[in-house]
Amino acid sequence: MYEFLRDLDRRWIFLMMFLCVAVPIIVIGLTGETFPEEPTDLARAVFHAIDDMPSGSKVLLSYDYDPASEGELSPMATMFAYHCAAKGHKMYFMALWPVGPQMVDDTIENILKRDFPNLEYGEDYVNLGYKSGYEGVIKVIITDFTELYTTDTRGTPWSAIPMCEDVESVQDMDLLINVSAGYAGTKEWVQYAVTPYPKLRMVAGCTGVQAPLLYPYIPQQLHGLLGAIKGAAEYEALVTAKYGEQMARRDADGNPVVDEEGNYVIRGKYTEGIRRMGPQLVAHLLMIVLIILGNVIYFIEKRRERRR
Amino acid sequence: MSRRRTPLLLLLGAAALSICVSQPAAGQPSDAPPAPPTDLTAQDHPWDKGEKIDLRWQLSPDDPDTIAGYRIYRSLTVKDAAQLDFEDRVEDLVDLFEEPDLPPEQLKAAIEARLPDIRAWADSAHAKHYEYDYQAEEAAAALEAYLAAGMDDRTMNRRAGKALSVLEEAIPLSERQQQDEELEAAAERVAKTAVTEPILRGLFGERWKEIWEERADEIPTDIRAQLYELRYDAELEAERRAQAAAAAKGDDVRWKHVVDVEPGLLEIRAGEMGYTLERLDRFSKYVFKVTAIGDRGVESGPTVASSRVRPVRQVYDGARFALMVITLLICGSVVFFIRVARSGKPLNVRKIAGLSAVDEAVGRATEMGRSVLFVAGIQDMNDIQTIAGITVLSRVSRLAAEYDAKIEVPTARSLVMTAARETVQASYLEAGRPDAFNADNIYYVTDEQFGFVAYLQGMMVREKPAACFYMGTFFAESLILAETGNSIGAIQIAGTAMPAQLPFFVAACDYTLIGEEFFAASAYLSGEPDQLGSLKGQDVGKLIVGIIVVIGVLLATALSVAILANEPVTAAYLEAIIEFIRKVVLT
Amino acid sequence: MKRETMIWTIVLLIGAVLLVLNGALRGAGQAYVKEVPMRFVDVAEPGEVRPDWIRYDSEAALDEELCVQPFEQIDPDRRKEWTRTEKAERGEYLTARATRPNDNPYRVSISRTIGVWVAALFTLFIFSFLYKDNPLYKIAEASVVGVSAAYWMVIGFWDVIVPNLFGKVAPALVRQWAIPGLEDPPNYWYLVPLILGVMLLWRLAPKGAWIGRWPLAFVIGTTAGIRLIGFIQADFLSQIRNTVIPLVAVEASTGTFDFWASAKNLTIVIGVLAGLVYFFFSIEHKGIVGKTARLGIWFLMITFGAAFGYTVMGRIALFAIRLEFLFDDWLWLIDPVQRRVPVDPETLALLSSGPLAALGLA
Amino acid sequence: MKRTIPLFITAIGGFVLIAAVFSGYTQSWGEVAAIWFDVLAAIAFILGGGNLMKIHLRKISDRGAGWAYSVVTLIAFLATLIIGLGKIGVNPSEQFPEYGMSGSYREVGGPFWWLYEYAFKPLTATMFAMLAFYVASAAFRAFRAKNLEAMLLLGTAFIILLGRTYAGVWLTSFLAPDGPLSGLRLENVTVTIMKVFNTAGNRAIMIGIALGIASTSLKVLLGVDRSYLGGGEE
Repeated sequence: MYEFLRDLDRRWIFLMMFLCVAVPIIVIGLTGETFPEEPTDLARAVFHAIDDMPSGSKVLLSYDYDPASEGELSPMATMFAYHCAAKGHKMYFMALWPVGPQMVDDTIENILKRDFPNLEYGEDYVNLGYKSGYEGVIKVIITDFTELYTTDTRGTPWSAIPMCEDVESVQDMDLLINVSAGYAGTKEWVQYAVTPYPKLRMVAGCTGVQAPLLYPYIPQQLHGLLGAIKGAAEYEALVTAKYGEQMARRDADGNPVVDEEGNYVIRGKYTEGIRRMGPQLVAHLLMIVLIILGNVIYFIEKRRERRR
Repeated sequence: MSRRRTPLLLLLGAAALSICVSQPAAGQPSDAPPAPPTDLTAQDHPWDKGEKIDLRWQLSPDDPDTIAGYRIYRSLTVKDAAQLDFEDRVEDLVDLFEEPDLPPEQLKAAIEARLPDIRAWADSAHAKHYEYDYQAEEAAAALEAYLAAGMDDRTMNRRAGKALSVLEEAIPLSERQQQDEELEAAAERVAKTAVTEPILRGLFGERWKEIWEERADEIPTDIRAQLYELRYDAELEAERRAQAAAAAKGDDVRWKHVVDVEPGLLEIRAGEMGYTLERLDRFSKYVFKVTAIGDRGVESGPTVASSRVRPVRQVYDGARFALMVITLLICGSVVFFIRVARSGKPLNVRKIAGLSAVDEAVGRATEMGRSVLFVAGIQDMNDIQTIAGITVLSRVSRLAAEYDAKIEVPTARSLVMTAARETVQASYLEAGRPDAFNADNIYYVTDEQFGFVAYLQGMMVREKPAACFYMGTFFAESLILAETGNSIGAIQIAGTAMPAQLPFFVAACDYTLIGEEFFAASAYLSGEPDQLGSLKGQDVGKLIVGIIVVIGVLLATALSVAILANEPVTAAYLEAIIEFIRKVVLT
Repeated sequence: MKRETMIWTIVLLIGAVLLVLNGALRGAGQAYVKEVPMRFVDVAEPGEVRPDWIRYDSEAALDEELCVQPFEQIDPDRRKEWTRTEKAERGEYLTARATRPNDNPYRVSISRTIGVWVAALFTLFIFSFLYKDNPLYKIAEASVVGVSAAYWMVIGFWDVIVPNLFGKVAPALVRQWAIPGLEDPPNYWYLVPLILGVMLLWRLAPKGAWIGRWPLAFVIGTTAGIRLIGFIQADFLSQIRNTVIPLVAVEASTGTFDFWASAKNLTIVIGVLAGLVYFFFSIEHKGIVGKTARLGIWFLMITFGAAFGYTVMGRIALFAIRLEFLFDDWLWLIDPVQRRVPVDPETLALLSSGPLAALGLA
Repeated sequence: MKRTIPLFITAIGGFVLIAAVFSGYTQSWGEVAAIWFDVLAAIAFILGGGNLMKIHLRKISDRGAGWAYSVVTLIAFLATLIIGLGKIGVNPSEQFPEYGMSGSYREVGGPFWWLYEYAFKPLTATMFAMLAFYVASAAFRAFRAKNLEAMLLLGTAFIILLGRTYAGVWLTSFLAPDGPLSGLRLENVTVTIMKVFNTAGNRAIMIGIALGIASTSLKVLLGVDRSYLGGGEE
């Protein structure tokens, strides 16, 4: 056994990794069963930042990512939009990345138009689109939106958008939500918006690679942070717990579907993060086992050498 | 003594004057408007890019009893008379061009009358700054050509008309015109929806909105005709209404709220405060007013600056003075130590483990008869890490040339390939073996990060290089390279300044040059004394960091202690100093 | 070796047969599109010099007299038409087939179906390298190198050369050809990169290849200049600024001493300074300097460990998405976002009976 | 001559751009230089692409090992290049329907988009996904507690990996969330590591890098390090 492990062909590790990810995906895909999520304080902070505001609050959602990071970030983007819509906040979408508006459009199309047909464009949500300049954009709109955003993506002039009438700058927002995959993103928002104007509140979702760089800002400048898919899953768990009835699948008569235990069966697009946590959890455990195993072998090896 | 006034000195001076002003007693919140601030002055900010104006005013006598802060307004930018006149003339001319049966003589006279104006404006600073000088010039040229052609050329007429309308669009709107236009658009939108909804609702019921927005082609032709008529009327009506609204708003100065500010303790003691407005337009004159806001949000009457001020652009940007001093300090110390080194004084530098392994790695590749792989990152030559990687390549390839080992350099950028070829060729020349240089071993693969890695991965497994160097900017591919290299048993030496990728190199490679060590590598490998001198210079930079951090931390700590000891005045002074360090020295 | 080859051939054959069965019987791997007619009308008024195109079936068209008549009757010079295809799901296709069978805008897209299969096979080819290097991986590798090199060249041409070189030097030409909306005046400064570019290409000529060093020198010089000042301003100064923190922290809400925050601040300041000492080149790591440098490297190692742990999460998610593509888009094994709901009756009948259920393809 | 002029160009280009930062008139020069660089890099594609074709054509004509794969590369390369440069199968843009070439070269549904969506994207994304495997094998092989430094790296990674799953939360759930030892709960330990140690470490690295870049740039501008300029007479 020891010899086998010591000279372990790394292809066995590859196989284990494959199984640890593939099996949970298939099992979860076929059965719809997922692991329970115990939300951490950071995810709770995000949830409460949005949920505790009175409905009708103004929320700026900046989607600063591209299709390459969609896997990690689109569950968060979906949930942010859903949560704000369900809560009745006014949503101002924008993007610092050139392809960001597509991500915004996807969210509007898949979430707001399909599940909130009553929301009116221009009154409940607006897509301000992309402006080039990275953090330069933030520096400008923090004092004056119209200096850059004279119109929305449809070309409607700023003052002709009902929900923009009493908005002059980012400072008029009750909350900033940022979904970010790198530069420019959460770090720039913190540096150029929240740091100089500490009254602003901000929560963010980011990729795993980025998360370490953002921790220094919690909680003074950044009130909550969703790190990678785990953060998305925790947040999904919190939102579905509260809005389960609206988010459930519908049967032929339009009633929410309930499983045997009486819990709502949530629609697939709202559990993406939770579903993906299955493979994630198993794979993490595998990593931990591998690290332990590697060290056990190392110590046995060392002891044998010493005996010799 | 320079003209630059530092806020710190000012604050200290102001505070010293007012040190004996006693603290007034706290008052009751009230709904009555507070007393207004007074004596507002506005001055162009010295040494800036022409976008800042300094305001100063005397605080309201009610401060600090019932004052929450001050609200600053500025006037909207308005065009001056000359600009407006020019704009009108262009507009008139455009209209004349669109007039179908205008007698040619009349058009000719109009053109001749306005041509000098257009020429003059094309040369103005305003036109150059707002980039309509080109359009003005084009329009003038087209008009001249039209006149010269005797005004009966149809194409020339069209071209001149088009050039004029392009010019008309290019002249920027002033903020006031913008506001009027927005007003008009808003009124139009409201009017249109008011017309559309009842008709469509009658036709499609609750689905009207969906059809209106997404399936407009389903609306029958006769309804389209009807809507067209009604909306045409609505548009006219809207324009009338918007004009009326704009006229109603049209007092002499239209104000724009800029920002609310709160005075600090020192400013309250001094009884006056200042604020610098940024990002103003250097072609507009501004008026400013400041009001005081009471506890309950009630605004006082204003104090208005007596004159119109225009921000002026200066050659030197004073905001970057501290940056210049620090840059000069760092560069100066590097240059100084390079000179010291050249003068022949011995310089001691510590050893870096990874670098002594370079020799060994290339030597091993030679013994095994295998190649040396060198990857200079995946970024282009506009990344300083790539340049650092190329300088390391020159040392490694020189070793390879001396040992007669084959060195292979696949690159992800065409320019890097070019630079690497020059470098390796030079190394072979230096080593005295120019004939052994083979340019085909340095080749471009693809710009795509993962395409490049896919190639490298396959190549490494097939050719099994004995030594792999990864020196440059790396992203996610770092671990793919390092793990593949490990699986073929190569000696791997990596160097990068990408903090996120360092752990993977540290874990999977034999030696890793971390951050600054990577930049030092070429100096070490060259062994030339003047190169080593630059390392000493870098150390001076680190000393500067240490000194600033220690002073800053001590001051910040003193501030905390002052707050804990309940010494608000000391704390306010300390805070001003720390703000100065943070906002002026360290930006 | 022979036996291994045979086993692999058999395994691959069985897999291929299952795939074909899955595709043929269930339609797995099919991609659907929605066809959207794009109809444009030129609504320029007689006096207007430039044409003014709008969508015939848009909100704006309702304000135009021209659009009151049916599209086919408009003057052919003033209308243009083509069809755009949008991504759609099988569920939408089936629903539309049931509800509006005569004008179903959804259909199976053959090119995209082939695309899904190509993408799936390429995915498998790349993963096959994990077992060992093989011809399938080599095919994928050769394809990715070819496609991606050309892809970036095309982007370089249309996004850089056309707007930033041709568009600046000869805007009139570009306006007539590729970017009709271009309104910028010619900017002859952009001849400089063109000249440098020609110098760079000079190395293809038989003589005077050294002239190619000039543009290289220019690139390296400007890069060095921009980065020197840029990094001092952005990284150097801002990181020092962030480190100016009090060692005695005050809790903002109560105004009292905060022990834990103070300890954290102290650790950060010590960590930064010790880390810098590690990077000191002038002094050997001995004695007190050596100890401080050692402390510095400990901080660096903790930093690396943290970055490693966090990065792992993202990598696993990426792999999970590739597998979801294979299982969901290609094989139709799982349907977590209900794309193929409602299931059509034929497939249902096929699934509940017959050998497919036994094979576990349901 | 052959080396002096390039050195001169380097120094002038660099120092002018440094000085430009300090005047309001010239602060945009850096951006212009960046665009010029992009243009130059795009022109350089001719060199890179030409070299790519040369290598593979030679491999094919020599019938070198794996020449068939060179055929695949060449076909993929030329097909993508021709389709993309010619905007083949692309509709006009919506603003200018009368201009055939006005559409976006990567229009959704067009052949170039197809190549991107079904060849470029899956191939590169799968390469990216292979990292999941390499991360696992690196964890097994390289994370050994050889010395204190390695133990710190390994221990931190271990804590973070655990702390980011349900397992970690569960392991230390016996510590009361608001008790005196709540700071030792794994999720809180994770946060402390990130906020304190990780911040300090990253800062030291970033300051060092900035200094390294400044000094390297200066050496290049002063001509102390000129290896990139190649050989030949002075």
